[in-house]
Amino acid sequence: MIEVLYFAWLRERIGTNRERVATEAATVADLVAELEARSDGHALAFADKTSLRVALDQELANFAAPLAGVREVAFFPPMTGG
Amino acid sequence: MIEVLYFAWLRERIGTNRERVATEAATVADLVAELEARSDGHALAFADKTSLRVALDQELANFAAPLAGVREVAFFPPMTGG
Amino acid sequence: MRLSVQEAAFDLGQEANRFSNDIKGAGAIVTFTGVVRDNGGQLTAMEIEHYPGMTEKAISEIMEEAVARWDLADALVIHRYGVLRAGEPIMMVATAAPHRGDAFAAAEFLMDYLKSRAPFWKKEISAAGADWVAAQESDEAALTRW
Amino acid sequence: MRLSVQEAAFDLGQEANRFSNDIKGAGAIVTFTGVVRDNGGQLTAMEIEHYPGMTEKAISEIMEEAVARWDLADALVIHRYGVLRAGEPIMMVATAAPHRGDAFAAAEFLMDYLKSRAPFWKKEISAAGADWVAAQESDEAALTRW
Repeated sequence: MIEVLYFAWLRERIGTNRERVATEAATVADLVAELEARSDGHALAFADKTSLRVALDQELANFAAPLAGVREVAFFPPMTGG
Repeated sequence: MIEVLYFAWLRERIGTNRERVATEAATVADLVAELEARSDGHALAFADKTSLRVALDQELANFAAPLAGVREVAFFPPMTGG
Repeated sequence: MRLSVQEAAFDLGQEANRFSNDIKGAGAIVTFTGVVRDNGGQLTAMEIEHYPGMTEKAISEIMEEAVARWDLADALVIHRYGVLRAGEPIMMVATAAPHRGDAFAAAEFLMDYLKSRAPFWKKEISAAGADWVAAQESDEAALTRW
Repeated sequence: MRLSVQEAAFDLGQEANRFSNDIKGAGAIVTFTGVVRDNGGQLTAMEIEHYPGMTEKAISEIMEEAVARWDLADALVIHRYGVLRAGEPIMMVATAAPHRGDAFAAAEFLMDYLKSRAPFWKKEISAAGADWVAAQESDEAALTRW
């Protein structure tokens, strides 16, 4: 089981800020393919992958990164702090 | 008559912060030559010309600058503000 | 070194004085403060979302890198989340160093990394509606200079 | 825009707040404060001499150039003269701008020019005696980047 978190407009499109997902996905990209199939909201949230960022256990990563051992995956748009 | 001002260690070496000077000097360099002859303190103050700065009527200038129309000449070491 | 991720408002002057009193004889103190712009009176409020846990981790790493790269006596980062009104401070960075070059460079470095690497997202709320602030390409590009 | 050449001490926090309250929605505020270093406990005091009249003129010109070169909402320069103790603020620059890049660049520009073009001279007084601070070649060199 992996804890999946959503922030900003991903959260709004998906309609929740977190969900527990049972998955055998090997990489972030594999997980995204599974999540996209969950609902229209998910599909919309993940539609434009160039505007997505991912963090694995609170460290920035990329879509090719392996998920082995990862407990928390977060998806969000480019950050706008400061 | 020109008002001549001294600051920082020039002032200390010369022993005064200002003096009125009757001069026909055409340029700053000519004036410096006259001032150097005034006292040992003046000679010491003007000994190292690379470490001297000059302002004419409160604007930075160089030693070749003409003195025509100038009322106030100030000599000082490189500035150390900030 | 101090980091605070907080919902509460803070006072620029108080924080600047507190920071400056803590460092003794550092010579140079730089502060940067980000303020909610009112966009010509259009903006009602700004809402800032963040990723608790990762936020503190990401900013701490950025601060450690700044301390490793420049000769700093101290550094401070305060960043708010929640609902902010126009004119309120959003965040603040302060650096203290023996020399001004280090203090300026470290403050700009911290700002550039906070903009694009700390997990905050801003939403602007106006009479016309609410919009997520889009990331600026120039903010991402700013990282290449370090 | 405000310039103050003064003997009296000033409070960094108060001045930062006053500056920040005057500008509405500028987005980015940078302050630089120079503090008398104690040089490891050796320094008793610092004495700053200046050239009344030229000081105000030179700094005003520098500020006008900053305002012409960058998109600024406001700028502030405070510089003290007279006898200062270790730990006291010597001077302060503040800039406010819509964007952080302008605020940082203008503040650094003002500092670089104040260092080498404003008629101030510092004397360090310690138990060992009194010495005029020598100008740094690096300060003169810093001007070439603008």
